Amino acid sequence: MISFSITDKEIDSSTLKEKLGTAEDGAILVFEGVVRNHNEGKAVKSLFYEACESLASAEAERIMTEAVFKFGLSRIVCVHRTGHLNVGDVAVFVGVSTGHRGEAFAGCRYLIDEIKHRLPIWKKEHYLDGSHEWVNCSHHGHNAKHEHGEVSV
Amino acid sequence: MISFSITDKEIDSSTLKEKLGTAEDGAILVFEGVVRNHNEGKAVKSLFYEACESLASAEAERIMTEAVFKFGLSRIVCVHRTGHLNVGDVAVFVGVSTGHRGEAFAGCRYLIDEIKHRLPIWKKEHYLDGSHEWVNCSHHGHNAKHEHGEVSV
Amino acid sequence: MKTIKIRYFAMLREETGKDWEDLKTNASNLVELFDELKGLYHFSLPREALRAAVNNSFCDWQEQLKDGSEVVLVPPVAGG
Amino acid sequence: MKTIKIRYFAMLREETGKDWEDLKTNASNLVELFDELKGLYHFSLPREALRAAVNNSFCDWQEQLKDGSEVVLVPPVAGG
Repeated sequence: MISFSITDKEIDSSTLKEKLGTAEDGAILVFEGVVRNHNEGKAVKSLFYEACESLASAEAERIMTEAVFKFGLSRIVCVHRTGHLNVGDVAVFVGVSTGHRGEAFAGCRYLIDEIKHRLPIWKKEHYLDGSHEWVNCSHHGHNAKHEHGEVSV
Repeated sequence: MISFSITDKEIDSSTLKEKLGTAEDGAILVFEGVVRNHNEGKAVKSLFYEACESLASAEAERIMTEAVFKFGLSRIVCVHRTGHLNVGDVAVFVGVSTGHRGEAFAGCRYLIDEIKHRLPIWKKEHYLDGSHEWVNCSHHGHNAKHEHGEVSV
Repeated sequence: MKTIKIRYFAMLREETGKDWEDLKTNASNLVELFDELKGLYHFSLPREALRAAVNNSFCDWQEQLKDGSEVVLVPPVAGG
Repeated sequence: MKTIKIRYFAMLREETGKDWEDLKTNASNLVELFDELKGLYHFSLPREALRAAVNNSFCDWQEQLKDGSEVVLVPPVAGG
């Protein structure tokens, strides 16, 4: 069972976690990316996430299939939030279950890394000083490949 | 905030998770070790966990302090269950929060590995065929050091 | 002439003022399409900072365009 | 003579039939204590398979014993 979705509603981790785990699974691992009150030295007030849902869903399906193949994951549940988020809100949920913990840690880490690098999801940070910025879009041109790989959590 | 406890009651992950996360934390990671229906080729019916609580708590305090020092974790909540457990029951909960996901993954993995290797907690497996066995105690003598490091999840 | 649907997000949505458009074009591949759009909208991001997807798959900039293709121009992402 | 409190768990609890006992002993360190207990209970696990803790800290087997110390003999663990 693998599942990815995008939602503009609050992420309900408890309900999502219930989808993980079978009688063969000894390890459940859940990662949550949460809005912090600062990023790269600036005080963050709120965030706005925007996604290209059709492309994100297609690419997420590829990422999850890779993770099953590489790490033998039994179940995967991923959800990414869009819209306006405040400090403390969950922006992304990545839950996995499988037989042993080694694969759970490696697989969950793979999923969140690839989600951050590959999915067409964008983040605008609103700062306490009133300014705002599309993250990773401000310094461009010379090292685009690196910028695509830049991540905040 | 670091916390370790041993309980003979069902582990309530949702409530424990609420203790994690501060406004500075961008990453929350929760590992749960769950009773599987098999181990090393044998069909498992149930488990019995026994702990030396005073020594386990003292050693867990040392492990958590190491994890804070090594990985800069902001919050840690660990709970280990004792008594009779059935397939699907959560045996151990390890939750961490911190600024970035790299430290969360490394720190959480460190905690569960050290908990399994170092805490005085023992597991008797009851098999579907009616037999039972203290895990890691059956093949002894020649390579005790390795046996201490043997783990099941 | 072919008709290509182009979808804009984030910074590109703000710079074009559009979520999407149907463009009649002679562009044969994504490079030519991008150059045509850059002439219209003066994007602040160079092509090297972007990726492109056609029909929900990421593609090389050399990818040929067919009538009715849906193109997404993908500015640097920042999910999670 | 000193009095040492010894606590037994798992397989050792089953083999001694005890959760704990207060032992009057002349053993000066953990090795001598273990040998004395092995003579009484015929443990199936050799010392090399065990660890020992004194007053809630894991110790070397050479650790000296003091009157009133609490010793835990730790069979191979399997938490998690």
